[in-house]
Amino acid sequence: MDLLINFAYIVASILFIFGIKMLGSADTARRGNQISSLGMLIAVVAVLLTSGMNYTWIIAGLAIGAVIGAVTAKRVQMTGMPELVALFNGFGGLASLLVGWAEYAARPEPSAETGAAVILAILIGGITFTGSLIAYLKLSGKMGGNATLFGGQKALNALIALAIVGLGFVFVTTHAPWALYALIALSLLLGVLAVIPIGGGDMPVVIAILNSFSGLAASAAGFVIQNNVLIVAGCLVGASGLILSIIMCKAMNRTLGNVLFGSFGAATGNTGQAVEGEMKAATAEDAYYVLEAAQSVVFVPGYGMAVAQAQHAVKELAQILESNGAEVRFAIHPVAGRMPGHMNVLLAEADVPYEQLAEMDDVNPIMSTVDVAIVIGANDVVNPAAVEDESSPIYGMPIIKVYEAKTVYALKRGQGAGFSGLVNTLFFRENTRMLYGDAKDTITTLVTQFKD
Amino acid sequence: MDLLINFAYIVASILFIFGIKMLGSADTARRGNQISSLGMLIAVVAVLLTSGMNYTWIIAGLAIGAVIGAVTAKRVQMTGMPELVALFNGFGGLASLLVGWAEYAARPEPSAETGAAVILAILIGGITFTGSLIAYLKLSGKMGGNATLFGGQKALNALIALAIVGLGFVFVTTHAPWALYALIALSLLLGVLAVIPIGGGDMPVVIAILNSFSGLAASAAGFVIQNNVLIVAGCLVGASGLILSIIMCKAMNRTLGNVLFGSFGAATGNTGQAVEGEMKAATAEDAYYVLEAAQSVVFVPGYGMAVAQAQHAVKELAQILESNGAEVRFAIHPVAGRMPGHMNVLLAEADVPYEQLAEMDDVNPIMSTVDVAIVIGANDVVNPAAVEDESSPIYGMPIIKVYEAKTVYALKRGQGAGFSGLVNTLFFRENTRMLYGDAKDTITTLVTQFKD
Amino acid sequence: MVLLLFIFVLAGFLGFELIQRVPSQLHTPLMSGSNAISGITIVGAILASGAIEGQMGIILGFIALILATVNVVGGYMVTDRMLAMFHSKKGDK
Amino acid sequence: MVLLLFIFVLAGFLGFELIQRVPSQLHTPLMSGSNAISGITIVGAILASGAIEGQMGIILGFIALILATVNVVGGYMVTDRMLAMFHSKKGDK
Amino acid sequence: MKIFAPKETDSDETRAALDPIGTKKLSDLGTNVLIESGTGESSGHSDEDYRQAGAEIADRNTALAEADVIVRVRKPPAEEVTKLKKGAIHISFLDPFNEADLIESFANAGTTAISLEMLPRTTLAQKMDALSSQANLAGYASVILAASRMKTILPMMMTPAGTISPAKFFILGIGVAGLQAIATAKRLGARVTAFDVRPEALEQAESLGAKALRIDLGETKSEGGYAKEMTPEQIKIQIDAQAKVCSQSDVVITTAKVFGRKPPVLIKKGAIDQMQNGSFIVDLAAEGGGNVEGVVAGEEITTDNGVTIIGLTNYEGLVPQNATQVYSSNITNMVEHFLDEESKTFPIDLEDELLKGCVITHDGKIVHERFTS
Amino acid sequence: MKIFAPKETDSDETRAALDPIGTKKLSDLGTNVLIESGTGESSGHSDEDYRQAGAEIADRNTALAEADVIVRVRKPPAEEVTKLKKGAIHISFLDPFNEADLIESFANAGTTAISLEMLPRTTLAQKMDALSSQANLAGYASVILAASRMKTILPMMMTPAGTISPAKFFILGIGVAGLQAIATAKRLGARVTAFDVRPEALEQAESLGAKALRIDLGETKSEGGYAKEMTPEQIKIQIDAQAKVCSQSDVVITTAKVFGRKPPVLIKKGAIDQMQNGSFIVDLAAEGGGNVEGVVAGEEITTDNGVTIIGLTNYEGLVPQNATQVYSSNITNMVEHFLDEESKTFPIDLEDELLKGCVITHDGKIVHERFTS
Ligand SMILES: NC(=O)c1ccc[n+]([C@@H]2O[C@H](COP(=O)([O-])OP(=O)(O)OC[C@H]3O[C@@H](n4cnc5c(N)ncnc54)[C@H](OP(=O)(O)O)[C@@H]3O)[C@@H](O)[C@H]2O)c1
Ligand SMILES: NC(=O)c1ccc[n+]([C@@H]2O[C@H](COP(=O)([O-])OP(=O)(O)OC[C@H]3O[C@@H](n4cnc5c(N)ncnc54)[C@H](OP(=O)(O)O)[C@@H]3O)[C@@H](O)[C@H]2O)c1
Ligand SMILES: NC(=O)c1ccc[n+]([C@@H]2O[C@H](COP(=O)([O-])OP(=O)(O)OC[C@H]3O[C@@H](n4cnc5c(N)ncnc54)[C@H](O)[C@@H]3O)[C@@H](O)[C@H]2O)c1
Ligand SMILES: NC(=O)c1ccc[n+]([C@@H]2O[C@H](COP(=O)([O-])OP(=O)(O)OC[C@H]3O[C@@H](n4cnc5c(N)ncnc54)[C@H](O)[C@@H]3O)[C@@H](O)[C@H]2O)c1
Repeated sequence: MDLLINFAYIVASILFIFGIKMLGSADTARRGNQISSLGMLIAVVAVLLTSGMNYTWIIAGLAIGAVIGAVTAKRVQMTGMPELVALFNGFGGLASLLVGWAEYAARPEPSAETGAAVILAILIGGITFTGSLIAYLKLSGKMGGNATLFGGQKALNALIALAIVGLGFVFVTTHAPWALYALIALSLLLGVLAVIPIGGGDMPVVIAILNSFSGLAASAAGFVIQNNVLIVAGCLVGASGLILSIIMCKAMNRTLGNVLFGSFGAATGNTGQAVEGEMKAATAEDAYYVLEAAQSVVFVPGYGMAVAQAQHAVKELAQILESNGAEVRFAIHPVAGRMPGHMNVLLAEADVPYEQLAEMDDVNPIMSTVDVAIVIGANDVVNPAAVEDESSPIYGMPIIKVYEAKTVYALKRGQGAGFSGLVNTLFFRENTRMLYGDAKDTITTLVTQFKD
Repeated sequence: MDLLINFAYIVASILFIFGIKMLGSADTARRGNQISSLGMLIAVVAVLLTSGMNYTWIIAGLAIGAVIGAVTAKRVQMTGMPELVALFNGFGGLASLLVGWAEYAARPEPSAETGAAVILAILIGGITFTGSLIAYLKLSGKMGGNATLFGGQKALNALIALAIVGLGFVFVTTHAPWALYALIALSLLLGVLAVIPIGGGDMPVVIAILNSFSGLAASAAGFVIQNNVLIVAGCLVGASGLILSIIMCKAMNRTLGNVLFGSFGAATGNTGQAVEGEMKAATAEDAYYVLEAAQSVVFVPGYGMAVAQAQHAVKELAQILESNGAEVRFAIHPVAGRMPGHMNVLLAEADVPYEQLAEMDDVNPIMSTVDVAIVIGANDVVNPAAVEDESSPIYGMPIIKVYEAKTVYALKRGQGAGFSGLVNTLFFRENTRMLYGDAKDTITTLVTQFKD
Repeated sequence: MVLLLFIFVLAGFLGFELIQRVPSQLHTPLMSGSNAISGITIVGAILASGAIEGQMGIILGFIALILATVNVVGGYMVTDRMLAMFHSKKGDK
Repeated sequence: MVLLLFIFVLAGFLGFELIQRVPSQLHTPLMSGSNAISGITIVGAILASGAIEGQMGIILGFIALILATVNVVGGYMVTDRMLAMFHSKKGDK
Repeated sequence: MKIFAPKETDSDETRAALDPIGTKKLSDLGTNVLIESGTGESSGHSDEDYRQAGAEIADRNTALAEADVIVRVRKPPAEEVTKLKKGAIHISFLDPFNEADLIESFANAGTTAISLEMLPRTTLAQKMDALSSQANLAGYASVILAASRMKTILPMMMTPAGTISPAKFFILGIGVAGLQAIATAKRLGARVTAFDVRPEALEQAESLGAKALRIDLGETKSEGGYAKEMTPEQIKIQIDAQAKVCSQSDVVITTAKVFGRKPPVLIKKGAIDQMQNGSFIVDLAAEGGGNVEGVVAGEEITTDNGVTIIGLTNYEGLVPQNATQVYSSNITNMVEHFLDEESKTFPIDLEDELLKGCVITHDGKIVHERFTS
Repeated sequence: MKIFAPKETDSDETRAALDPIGTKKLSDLGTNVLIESGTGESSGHSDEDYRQAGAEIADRNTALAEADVIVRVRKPPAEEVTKLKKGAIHISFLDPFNEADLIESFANAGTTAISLEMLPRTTLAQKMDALSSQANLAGYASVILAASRMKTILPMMMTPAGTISPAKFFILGIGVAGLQAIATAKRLGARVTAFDVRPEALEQAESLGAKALRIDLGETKSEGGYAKEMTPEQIKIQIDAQAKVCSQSDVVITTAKVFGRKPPVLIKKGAIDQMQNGSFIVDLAAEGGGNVEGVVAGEEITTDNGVTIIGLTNYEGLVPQNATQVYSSNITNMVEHFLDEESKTFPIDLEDELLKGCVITHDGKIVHERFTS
């Protein structure tokens, strides 16, 4: 029977491995999740086969937990999912803490190794729990999303860390319950303190980290009860969660350290003028996923396309998008570029069919139905100030109203202004994402994404 | 001490993991190999710390083996390396076989599990050993490289497999030595039989597979002596060797099954005319590595470039190659394409600088100094028959002598002929590789390779 | 214990290698899905609440079990909902 | 034994994941390098020749040790030579 | 409001101030458009086309006296200014720096004279910017003209009968016309080198695939989109560097104008002497005096060493239909921009940025600051 | 061996049979090149240029009588054939299908007449293929000619003053000339539609970015690179489909020739009547009778509905320098190909694939199979 159980554990682990791998790619993600849940089922069934179990409590616990979990999961609004994940994650952490504690309660004189494992389970589980709670509160708006800072925070954290090490040593050597309780308290506190200073915008990364932690906590619990499926699954989650959080940081153009300990709050573009909102950078990869699903795409080329000589790449991207089922148009502003017809020359060179070229007046009325507008090195010709800001020197100039599109990607090298030298509020809008870099490179990267 | 040894094993395993990972990328490969050798050193030192060892034999064995290994490795010619690897690999397999056998000799009444492990170690080790030997003989030319086939081979193999299963069962249940000896003999025989029918050209794949086997053999030996570093390292090698052989097959446009059991011998292109040599397909990835190292590259565009509208992609590749330090030229044959100046129109459209365009007469004299000639959908204009085959209708026409270049990549969709309808012997030359597919796609893939 | 450590190390590496380039749209589902996996501590909780002696242990185990089950069941279901949405969006076009 | 199997499975997956896209130029060195690693059986051979009782076992172990050492030492050295060559070629440009 | 487009008096002028599309747009805006018979003849539009677009074919003298707004391409003959009714608005190119008398007579007649070349070149004004719209076509036409006159083709061709090398073009002055000339010559496959004193213009030339000739001239400035005049030393350095490029070029196209001044002479006799037999110089600044020594406005001359110097005054007139289309559109955009919707009048608000720049006379006075002193 | 290039007698002919580069090459091969004074005048080469390349400036009559090989572009005046020495080789276009008398006189004079248009169009012969080399330039020149005559520009331009739509070109016949016309018009940004009876030609047009007009004509064949004649029904279907495209086009360029026959009339009066005022038809087949109903060879006519039909006979002559360069190169390549290195003679081997195709008369007889009957 034991052999069977262990074998089941191996199968479960393999299913987890496949599950995680498949979750990493869009086509297989859903199947991956199902496979990993199958693994979980197998693991649970296997452990239930352990001889000498008292099923009353188990069945009760499983039932209660399942109902709560299922109901919340069903009920939650799409928008509420991220915070729910945080909450669940916290539960997982707490569960690991409790498992460690329970083991100690049952066998209060653990070996040094087991003792260390207990501490780790409690510590990591505790941090995960309260950290996740804070993340949940911040995300759900029940707590201010802003970074909460107070003086001496760092010193305090250091102090706590020191205390934990000390208490851990005491516990391993003396098995004193008070040390354990103190550890539990401190770890819970540490979780709060660690997450509070981080801004709401960075919460996804924090959750990814906490998720990694909850995996490690499970792994530690596994060491406590000497169960290898816990160790494997926990460690898998621990490692992949860490990688995932690093990937997420990269996608935000930040480092992990910067997110966790860096200067907090929203970074505003150094435009020299006060504009509401912030310029939000995105990666070509993000853009790829949005473009992949887009039904209608409008390219708005400007002088930057000419400078980057990106026309051929743009043509290729347009072709790919078309064959992907999207309707593609090029909206040509009459003064885009530096001479009349500048964009025409370039697009004709790249053999963009004339049918795809649209005049400003034809494209503006339908702009609100456009899924994605890609602004390629254009600036003045898409500056909403021309319509909105009476004090602007270009007020009254007709522009291509890309800001009405559902999503706008603006390709620029940096924070440079256009011919008129004006700040462009488009770049600060909610629905605009900046793709920084030479336009040709950016487009080529996008093309590559589609080909992979 | 045991803890220390085990810890060392873990470290060694980690080093192996890193080593293999780093071996997979050109920049880190050498360091990777060194790291993995460090892992090996640690593992060996660790095992030497095992208490109660008789060091006489060990030191003698190590010394003898090290001297032999080092001397052969130093002495061997660069060209002889692949077969040497095969030989070494065979030794590894035999060693695993012997370890399994020795364990049985020492403790002749193994448990069922250990017994199975012993059988596996012997079986896989034996196959690896003789298989590698045959591969070595074939590669070093001491045995005909051709596939050696005889009737009933498959039936014989099946028979042996059956016998092995039977003997294995006998051995596990009765521990009879004769069963073991029979198993050893059969496994050795099977190795020979499995490799003999495979052609010399496919030997690299065979070696990769045998390498994977020797890893598995080590792993099996690990199960026999219950040593986890053996299991881990062996299994790593087993899995990565398998993947590697699959990758190698892909690079040859074959499947693994096809290599191992498929129709043997050289596949000739179905050109309808008898031409010496064969058309050898390559992948863009292969081409990438050659291009990456090339100092001078000549593009030879033809009508196929026009059909594929590949000019922009070609221009981009040329730019990349230039910035990579290569000298890039476009050799324009006067009748390439379908109208005079056809190539000029296209390349001008893609803005290829006129300085890079070279006339046939200017480029032919230096062709033998060119590292790579890339023939993009050209056919007649590079057909050596015009210079060599007096009976050819195009005999006497001047051509671009790409065949004099060190390496030629010919981009075509398939086996289609050019305007003149003639077979082109260029494609069958030793230094020519075909990159099949639409020229634009192929070039774009190459560009992507450079960007990654 | 050493073997467990071995397993731990290998699993860690495997976790690293598995997640290579994840499209950003999948970040959240992936996080959510692996969160569900981290609910594997449910196995520990089951053992604690079913096989451990002592009242304290059982109570702790019981709470742990409820929490872990919420994590597992809720986690998988939420992930599935997310991915279903994603799928249908892809299916659209 | 179960744990060993666990380790085996994990290592197998890890081996698969590690080798993803290997440039064809590296195929041979990679093969050669992992061949050297498969000489890990040297550890087994050492144990066999140094710690096993019985003449037969020791002799077999001794031969195994020699062979495995050849594999390990020769394997690493050949691989290194290959890679050194490759490197200098890359360094050229 | 009556808007009148008389037939151009210059017999070389192929353009018209309004085309049927513009006519229609103005009619739709609620104005009455009067067209002299034959106005669109040389740009491909018949009276009937205009009539269908809503215009009335009018007698010239009557209409001149009646119209509230007179639009035309070229400056009016002096005698016609007096025929205008008081308060009438006259929109056209006026060449005000060289036409003091004409301006005087506009003021005396109590009319408002709008000089299109004086329109400030802000981003906002581009839709009315006739200098740009015409220069653009002139740049295109100059290259086609050269191509049709050359004994050789522009693109490179590697053929079984040998290689034909690409023609070499040198574009001097990378404004609107220069850029379009670059684009057109590049399209046809010529090798194009370009030069301008404004450094940012060099980048623009490169964005069209031309080779920029970079001459170190020390400091140069630009103001409001126009080049400033250079020092004599700067001109010297530039001239030498250019002479070298010219001697290697098959076609040289010059477009350098300086706002309100005579265009600089960039190609001196010495440079022309070194040019090849059969080569061409196309001077787009010929009307104002030319960038080329010896150019004769409106004519084509061939030097002793076989260099043809073309000095048309109206390159855009070579493509009259499109030139009329865009000019008409500029005019229409201007009227639309300033039209008072209610009263259907064209109020002259001298506080307005744009009008301040281009209104020369108003209410019996010369009001433009550059001409009042 | 003396090779003589006389000045062309047709006053419209701007090309020459040899240019200085060809002259040099022939001299280097060890032959004596004689050039009549003024031969290169209209293609941009002076007598001095030839002299420096190694030629001797010779008197026409003397040289005609002396030369072993006479090279020229156009067929000779009948009276000059008799002046040639017996056994002399005469290389030029001959239009042999329409010049039975001329051929007769070549045969009578005992001279070898090589007709360049009869050269087999194998891959090997391309370096001497003057039909291709000239058609290529004709294709280019026809587009530049049209562009310089049009009232509009070719490319699309979206400008602040409105959008100028691209000119529409329709190329009929996608041989060498048609392809180059497509390429040139595309380069300038026109929308190009193209048609040919040979289906493979449509793919070639597409490889240059044109839209291929696909008309289902049933079976059509091509032979040796030339189109075969079509059935009357096929011509009807084709003509209707084309008429529609013509009516939407600004410029129609026709290049359809059929080997040894009168070119098919592809554009009938009905189609021309539907075309727009101001549009152009450029007929590259005008010399042989034309693809366009009513075209007059060598002239330009304008129809009542304002369609200009250009029927030049020598489009390549519009770029005489390059046309001469490639023609000269074809001639030189031919001489080099057949030259006996030792004896420096041009032996006529009628077994040779190429000579068999293009030698019309030899040794006092008409030897070409198509003209013997
Ligand atoms: N069409 C005409 O005839 C004409 C003539 C003269 C002036 N203008 C004026 O020019 C302007 C045209 O507007 P526009 O929107 O086309 O251009 P723009 O407003 O000048 O903006 C161009 C933008 O492209 C970006 N850029 C430059 N190089 C790039 C590269 N390699 N990759 C990516 N981005 C690059 C620049 O930002 P970064 O530096 O941050 O990359 C810049 O913001 C108008 O103001 C118009 O009035 C037009
Ligand atoms: N230049 C002229 O004026 C002129 C005029 C008429 C005829 N020709 C003749 O045309 C020939 C020109 O020689 P060439 O070498 O340029 O061309 P070619 O000999 O006709 O060969 C073209 C090759 O391109 C390949 N191809 C076609 N589409 C492709 C695509 N999308 N991607 C990749 N490959 C593609 C075809 O092979 P797959 O089908 O296997 O892909 C074919 O073998 C000469 O024989 C010449 O005499 C020239
Ligand atoms: N605000 C706008 O949106 C707008 C509209 C139209 C034009 N512009 C800009 O105005 C500028 C001028 O346009 P334009 O074509 O009417 O100018 P222009 O006709 O006055 O001059 C043509 C060019 O000649 C150059 N030049 C002057 N002296 C020279 C010399 N000595 N050597 C070489 N070059 C010399 C000028 O720099 C200019 O580029 C351009 O930069 C154009 O982009 C801006
Ligand atoms: N062997 C070689 O390498 C070589 C050299 C030169 C030309 N060629 C080939 O020879 C072919 C003809 O060349 P060309 O330009 O001298 O041909 P051409 O001048 O004889 O004819 C021009 C074109 O008109 C087309 N045409 C004839 N009747 C037509 C009709 N009724 N409707 C529409 N189109 C019609 C022909 O198909 C041809 O494409 C081309 O395919 C060219 O590629 C081959």
